[in-house]
Amino acid sequence: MSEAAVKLTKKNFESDQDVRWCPGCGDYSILANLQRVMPELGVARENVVFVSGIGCSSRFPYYMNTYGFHTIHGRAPSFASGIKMSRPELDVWVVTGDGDGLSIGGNHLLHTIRRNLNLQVLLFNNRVYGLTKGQYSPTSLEGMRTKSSPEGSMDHPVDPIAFALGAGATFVARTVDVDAKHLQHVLRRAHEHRGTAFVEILQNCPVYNDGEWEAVEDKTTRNRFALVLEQGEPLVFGDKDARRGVRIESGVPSLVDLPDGADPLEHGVAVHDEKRTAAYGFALASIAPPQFPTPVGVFRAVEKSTYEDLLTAQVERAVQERGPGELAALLHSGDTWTVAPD
Amino acid sequence: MSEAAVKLTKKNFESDQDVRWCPGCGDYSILANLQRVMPELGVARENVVFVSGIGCSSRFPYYMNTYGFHTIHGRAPSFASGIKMSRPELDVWVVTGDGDGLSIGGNHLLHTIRRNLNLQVLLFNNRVYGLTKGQYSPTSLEGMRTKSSPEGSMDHPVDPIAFALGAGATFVARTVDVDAKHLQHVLRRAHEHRGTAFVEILQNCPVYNDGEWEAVEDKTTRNRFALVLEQGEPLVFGDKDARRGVRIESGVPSLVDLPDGADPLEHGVAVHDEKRTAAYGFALASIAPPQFPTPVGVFRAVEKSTYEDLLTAQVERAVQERGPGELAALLHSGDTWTVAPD
Amino acid sequence: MTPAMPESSQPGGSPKPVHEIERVAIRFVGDSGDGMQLTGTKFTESTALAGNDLSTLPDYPAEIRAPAGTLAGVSGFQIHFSSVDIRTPADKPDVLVAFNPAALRANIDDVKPQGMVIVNRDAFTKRNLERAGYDEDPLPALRERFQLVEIPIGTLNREAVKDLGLTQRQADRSKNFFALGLMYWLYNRPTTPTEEWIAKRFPDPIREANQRVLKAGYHFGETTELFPTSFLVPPAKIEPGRYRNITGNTALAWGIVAAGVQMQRPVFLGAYPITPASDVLHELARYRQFGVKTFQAEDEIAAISAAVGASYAGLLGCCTTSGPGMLLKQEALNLAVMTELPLVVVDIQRAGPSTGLPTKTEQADLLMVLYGRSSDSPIPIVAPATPGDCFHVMLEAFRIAVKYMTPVAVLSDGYLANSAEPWRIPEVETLLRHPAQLETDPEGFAPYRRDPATLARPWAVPGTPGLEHRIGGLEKEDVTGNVSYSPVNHARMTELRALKIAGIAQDIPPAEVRGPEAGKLLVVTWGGTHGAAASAVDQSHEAGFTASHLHLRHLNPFPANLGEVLGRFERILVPELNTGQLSRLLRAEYLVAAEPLCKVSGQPFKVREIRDRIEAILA
Amino acid sequence: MTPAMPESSQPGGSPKPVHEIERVAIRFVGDSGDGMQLTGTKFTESTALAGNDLSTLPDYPAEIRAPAGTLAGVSGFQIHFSSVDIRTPADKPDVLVAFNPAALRANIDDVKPQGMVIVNRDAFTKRNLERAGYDEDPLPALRERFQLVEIPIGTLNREAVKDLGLTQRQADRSKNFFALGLMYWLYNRPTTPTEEWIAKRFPDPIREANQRVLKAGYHFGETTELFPTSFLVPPAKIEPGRYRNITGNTALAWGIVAAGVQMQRPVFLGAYPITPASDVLHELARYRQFGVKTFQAEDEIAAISAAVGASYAGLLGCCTTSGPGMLLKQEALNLAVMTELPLVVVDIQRAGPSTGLPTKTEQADLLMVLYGRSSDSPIPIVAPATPGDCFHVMLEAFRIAVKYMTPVAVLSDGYLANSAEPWRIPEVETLLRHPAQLETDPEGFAPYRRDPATLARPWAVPGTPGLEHRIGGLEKEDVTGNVSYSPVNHARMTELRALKIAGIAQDIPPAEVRGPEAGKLLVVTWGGTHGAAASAVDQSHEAGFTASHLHLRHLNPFPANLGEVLGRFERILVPELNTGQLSRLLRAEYLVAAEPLCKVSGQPFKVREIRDRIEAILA
Ligand SMILES: Cc1ncc(C[n+]2csc(CCOP(=O)(O)OP(=O)(O)O)c2C)c(N)n1
Ligand SMILES: Cc1ncc(C[n+]2csc(CCOP(=O)(O)OP(=O)(O)O)c2C)c(N)n1
Ligand code: SF4
Ligand code: SF4
Ligand SMILES: [Mg+2]
Ligand SMILES: [Mg+2]
Repeated sequence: MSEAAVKLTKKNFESDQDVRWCPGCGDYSILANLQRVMPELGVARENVVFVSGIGCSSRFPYYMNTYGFHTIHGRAPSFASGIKMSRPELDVWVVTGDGDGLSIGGNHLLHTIRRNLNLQVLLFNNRVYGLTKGQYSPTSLEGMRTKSSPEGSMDHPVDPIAFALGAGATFVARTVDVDAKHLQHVLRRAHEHRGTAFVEILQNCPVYNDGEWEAVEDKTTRNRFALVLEQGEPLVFGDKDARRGVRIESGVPSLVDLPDGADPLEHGVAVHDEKRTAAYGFALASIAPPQFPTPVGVFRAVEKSTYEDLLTAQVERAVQERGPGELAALLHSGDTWTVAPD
Repeated sequence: MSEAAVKLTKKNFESDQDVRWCPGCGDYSILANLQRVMPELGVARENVVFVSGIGCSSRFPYYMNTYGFHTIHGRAPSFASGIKMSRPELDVWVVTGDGDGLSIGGNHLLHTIRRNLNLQVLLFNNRVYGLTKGQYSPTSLEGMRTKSSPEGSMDHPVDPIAFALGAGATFVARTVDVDAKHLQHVLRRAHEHRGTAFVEILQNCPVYNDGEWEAVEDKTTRNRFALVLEQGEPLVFGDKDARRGVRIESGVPSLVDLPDGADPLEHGVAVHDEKRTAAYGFALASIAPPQFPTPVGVFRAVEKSTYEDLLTAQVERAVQERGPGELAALLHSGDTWTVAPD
Repeated sequence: MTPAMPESSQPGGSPKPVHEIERVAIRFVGDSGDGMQLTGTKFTESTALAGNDLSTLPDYPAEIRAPAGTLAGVSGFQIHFSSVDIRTPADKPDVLVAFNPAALRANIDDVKPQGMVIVNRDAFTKRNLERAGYDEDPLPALRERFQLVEIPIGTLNREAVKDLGLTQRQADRSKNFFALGLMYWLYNRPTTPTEEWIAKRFPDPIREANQRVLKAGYHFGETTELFPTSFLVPPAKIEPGRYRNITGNTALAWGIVAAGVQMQRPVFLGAYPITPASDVLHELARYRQFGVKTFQAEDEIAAISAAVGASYAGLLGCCTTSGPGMLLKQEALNLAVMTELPLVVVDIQRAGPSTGLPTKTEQADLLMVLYGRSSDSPIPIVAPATPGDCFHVMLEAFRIAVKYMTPVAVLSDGYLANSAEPWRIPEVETLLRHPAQLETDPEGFAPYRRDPATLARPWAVPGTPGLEHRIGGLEKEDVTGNVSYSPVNHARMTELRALKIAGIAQDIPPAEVRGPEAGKLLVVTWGGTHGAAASAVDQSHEAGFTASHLHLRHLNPFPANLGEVLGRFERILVPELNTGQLSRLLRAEYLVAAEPLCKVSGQPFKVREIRDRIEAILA
Repeated sequence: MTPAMPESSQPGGSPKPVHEIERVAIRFVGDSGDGMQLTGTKFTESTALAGNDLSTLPDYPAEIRAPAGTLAGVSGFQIHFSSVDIRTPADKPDVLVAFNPAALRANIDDVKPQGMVIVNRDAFTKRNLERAGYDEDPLPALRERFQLVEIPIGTLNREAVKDLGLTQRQADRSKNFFALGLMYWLYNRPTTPTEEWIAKRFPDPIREANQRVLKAGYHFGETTELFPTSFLVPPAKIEPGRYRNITGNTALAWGIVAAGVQMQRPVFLGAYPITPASDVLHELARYRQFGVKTFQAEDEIAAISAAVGASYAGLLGCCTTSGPGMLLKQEALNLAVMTELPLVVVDIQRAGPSTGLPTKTEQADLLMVLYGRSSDSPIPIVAPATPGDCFHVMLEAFRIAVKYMTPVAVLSDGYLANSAEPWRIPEVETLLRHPAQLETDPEGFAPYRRDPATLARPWAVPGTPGLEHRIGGLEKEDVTGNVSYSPVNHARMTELRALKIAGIAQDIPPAEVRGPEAGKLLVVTWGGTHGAAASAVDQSHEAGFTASHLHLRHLNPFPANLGEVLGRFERILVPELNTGQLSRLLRAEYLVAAEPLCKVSGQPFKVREIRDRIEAILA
């Protein structure tokens, strides 16, 4: 019997498996917050599917008391696409890492995003390969020294937000592992969105890349280093007494100090609009440390038809126009002839 | 003996193989123009390598009298990367199609572009799979009816320019198969660029997708439908007596009619700058039919270190700091002990 | 109904004598743009309606449209039809219809000595001869070796349509119908079906042109002195029933549709275009009314991953590809082995290695499909024997996949894919109907609790209350399916995976021998080699050399009695289009000295090639 | 120099009696965080310096750091050392040093009956017992089965460092050095090398803490009543020379560096991290001064594609990966077969199928590497026998690759990769030196004109004037290398590709038998199974059961005399860590009844397991 009617709690979404991340790993917080959000989403537990690739982050499905599929490295979006096309009523979540999703799996992510299947993609970005013990990843900063780059990485990193926008994403957001409230808010928004909701979650790996996101994770510095995007609100950040705003002119962002009590709009500060063009989203994506704060929140949220809706519609239209398929009719279609018994 | 000294001509770059594209295929014009440009580039024929994947377009290397490697589907950028990292002095060109480069090969293109290897990527976009006889491709317009999409394609297409910008490309351009002058100009520019030069070439496939680019291919309509990007020039297009300009505000493009003799700048028409942010490039990319003309030319050209330079520098630094590698020393490094003969 | 025969309502009604013959093979050859495939297909349809047994083989160039008149652009279509049972498109055509010098040059050496060669005289211009690489006109020399018939087809065609106001290019396009009409007359085939088809297919004035030219060709045969007699191949004695022509790829696609219907589960096809498998995707994309979902993925990896996702979600997941795509699927296939999900993966083999010869056939992916995954990863393999058999093999593959919760591989090939044969349409009621069972009962549910008979685990799909569970590619604990690194458990699970597949041997028909049950020589075949080998065995027998024939439809596991059967023969010959793959399996499994007869030229076996070896062995 | 021995300059100088023994195996086990790998490695170094023969085996958990105290987090390191020749890390340890209850529980069943079990008494708290899944304290029951030694290591450690001002967590981290010191005393090993290493490696006060604790452990052994005697394993009689300890992965990486030096061509490694192969990438990335270029690609496909590109450009292209990555490389590998480019691809096998057991060993990729490409695509395969042999096998692989212009596969495995042995450092002058030959002469050049002796085509790289040419994955015309769809040419090229690889059999050492040249039983091995099998054969022989042993380093082609050698034995036993892959090859190739002895539990063979089978067969 479905539990949909029963009021669920976080506990209902905890599986019986021991959680096996390193002590202090940011994944714990993401897991706990997602388990907290799930009951609010109004989806019956049996209709939820978590799909992941390979990586520390990809262990996620084991810990959710829903359906879960821990697949192979980089291909989770494709498995998830198959599930969603097959059974559009299921609530499908993809959990991936910066290596899984953007290194080996970049192409599937690209195509899933452009097809706009209605599913959520959570990319845990710790800027390192955790599971294979600490090589640099496509999001690692240039020059990062790791076992595989003892003289410093030579790759110019890929920005997950810019990548998603370049792929034509209809929903793009960023949030932070340990910022429970913001994380939950973004997860809810992602779930509400019809289409592929791409969420980059900044995640700390205390073992191989500790402190990568410290500035926005630490409660005492967060205000100064995180630019919280809110629909219709100006791009303002900073402590109460040292607010600063972001201007965007011809796609080029710049900072402006806001005197106490000043109206940001009068200082030319841009107002956030999730429905603006991808080019605006791109300008937002270029706002990044060290010069700028790190924007968090929903960069873009627009509507577009989903792949599975179009597919279902084609099936329905075919049935309507041609009637439900009849095997005997198919086999006898076109030219046939009879050989009579002698 | 190197021919570098000798003055080469188009003929020198024609191989002895029969060209085997369908009559009227846009690939012929691209080939001829590239053969025409090659002698001007001042590269000895033996130092030029053409690398391709699989597709009609990927037959290209067979027809160039240089080194050529017709590899496997979608992976040409990776083979080319290996060649360029190994032998930075070679002049490496990748030829790919919209299927080869953006369907199966999207990930390699993404990572090659972000690594910024100094090579040219020519993506022949005919918005269809030619070699496999006419299925829709990732750039095909939604709703396109093909053998594999008899009820219309359900994919939202990917825009090669937006994709390349999202990948962090340092050089992005678009040109047209039959516009010899423009094509040659863009090829020259691509070759000049240090870093990955990504060029989308709009190419007609008369057999499976005839007329896809007719508006910008046809000399009589080109003025009206192509927006030619020129550094420092306003975004103006149209016939002499019906000029129009493009404004870009907050990343949103709009059209403005220009009265005869009007100064575009006074009408708020944007001025093209290849060195502006990727966000500006993105706004340009969103200028597309049916509402807008098709921009052609160099969208973006900025400088960034190339992968092979960084790699070569690491090798040189290592030799400098540690001396050239000595095998015996390596084998004897660390703890060793001697077992004496009895 | 007996098949339609030329009646007096047909144009003319031949006044010339009619010669009855048992069988004939005709090959149409021309430029890719000359419509050879269409001509062949239409002739095939008429021949099928005439009640002959038949077999066809198209031969495409690898280029879409190579430059006109070159050897690279030659396209061909061969049809073999007969009043007796036949199984191959024939080793050598009796008749060659060549539209230009290049086509002649590429094909003339295949024609039977003293066979008929019909050429379009108009195409033998100096320019065309050069393009084909002829230094001089080859026709004079051919007159001695063949019955050469030179017809100005181009001129006659233009003549026929001259008042229709067509451009010259449009006009020239109908000239293949001239040849078709002529062949209809020569072999006493009805023209009506083709006329009707033209009427439906083309708008005026093209329709009018094609129909006129078709008749012109027919009348030309009747009238000209060039042909003293026409020929009649009487209907074959074939099993009664309703028939149609079918290619392997169409049969394969229909088999997938049928599996969905018979198992009462929707079908999901994940595919990425590749020669020669793309047509299955094209065909299936037309059957949305059956609930069939087709997905053209960004590559083969995404295609199979989506199909595995579909299977996980309770649909009948399926993939179609060819060798270079197949190897990309192995990682996801391995996941399906580990998670024990039903899935059917079809490899329509082509000649290789690497890109190889994409439009040519080969049977060289057997070992790759059997062994190409990391670690020990057993899956069942089934292979169709004939184009029509592709339909039934797909039903069998899905039956095994769902009953045993396992991925299954199907090995077709380029030859089966494109060649056609008359196919007795099965009564839907006679097809296996076995609705797939999804698990719904949470009571005592465990994801890897097995059915003791089949060793299958339950198919528990998302959306089912109470069955929430997690699976994946890490080794699973027996019964619970939890992640387990236990050495004992890994050994046990490896064994269970092997036992499950091995057990299928009990659930498939035993190997059956055609011919003596024991003796000097057994010919063992698999896949599309069936036809040539069967004919070779029969013909050898008639010539006094008796061998037996055993065809394997199941390649993993082998039928339970196979070892015993092989043991009854002194020698075992395995004709295969590779360097000896099945032979190696038989040798390893049964320690019998199976000898391969290898052919690796991108072409199917000729009957003669197998026959020669049989007779050499038995001589 | 004879190896350093405990001298009076060492802490103390043992007043207790010293017992001479031939061999001993010790296993250190604890939490991933407890430093077991470090402890094992340091003990190994000292043992090597002491002149023993040795063999080690680390055992990592799959999790990076599972929750402390759980079974999932147990990490272990076993070292076997001896005064005689040994080849395996030993079936069962004589001594277990367990840092917590979970480690004890996971390992206790492996310990020899009446073996020594040393536990950290402090860790046996109620909470830890629960975490390990113990209902009650297991120690009392163990006292009967083992020599149980309970030491409050935690307390003694804290005591030793208490005045250094460390946090408790910092202090606790040194406790592994206590155990190490104790074992140094117990086996009379020198502590100096470790002390020196500590001095170099750690800053104060950690340095001070570690050194103190090391000594504390040593003194504890000397002083406590718990150990009545210490033991001495005298130096082994091993071949004279300079030695070092080496793991398979390090040897493999160095073999790649050496190939570059000896062939005078720069090396290019394309790799994507994967357990257990990543360490080779890490190691090679440190040798830029050798001109070695390492490229961490976005996936395995890009990694091999770049490596093929490098080979095409004239470098020594190489790839290192494991099973799930290997299968992704097959398409590009197939291209290298078709384009006949030199390339070495290393598969460091792990247990599967699918993600499987990533940190466990297996030998189950042999058939995948041999057959996993579409169509007939032969490549040579070489496999190292021991950690040190990985070095030499890489030189051999590159030799074949460049001499024959072919990709070559190397099959290592997780066991060889991580285990260590003393390795006699080869004199560089004795290593094969064969500068690679690039083609430079345009005179008569054709890309597929072959060397008549090797059938290799020329290595003609971009940048060479006059050799401009085009190659690719479509079938190539013999000699010219132009695209060719000719049936005859395809057959010929398929044959040439096969002949070229088969011909290598003449260029490798013949198979050699250890033991009688003919007889009742031949044990055939490949890869890392060598050691256990060799020991088993020797031990069986001592016990009166005489079998012979044949180890295959070349798996394709096989040595030319292999069939003849196999024919001299009545029975053939093939121990392998899979379900019988080499056996299948031998059976198919030579029609001999090779019997597999299969083990698929993610662990290497124990000598006992092979010995039992040998003796059962010979009994
Ligand atoms: C085909 C294949 N290649 C490589 C691997 C090894 N591998 C597992 S996870 C991983 C990277 C994980 O990085 P990321 O996605 O960032 O996850 P994290 O561990 O950091 O959460 C790699 C390279 C694999 N499992 N499969
Ligand atoms: C692994 C693999 N999958 C599929 C194919 C079949 N294939 C060859 S080319 C091609 C698409 C080519 O399209 P595009 O890149 O747009 O090139 P075009 O022919 O249009 O120039 C496909 C699917 C292949 N050769 N290899
Ligand atoms: S390695 Fe890093 S990402 Fe992985 S579990 Fe540990 S802390 Fe988390
Ligand atoms: S199919 Fe299209 S793209 Fe390919 S060669 Fe023909 S016209 Fe050109
Ligand atoms: Mg990561
Ligand atoms: Mg295309």
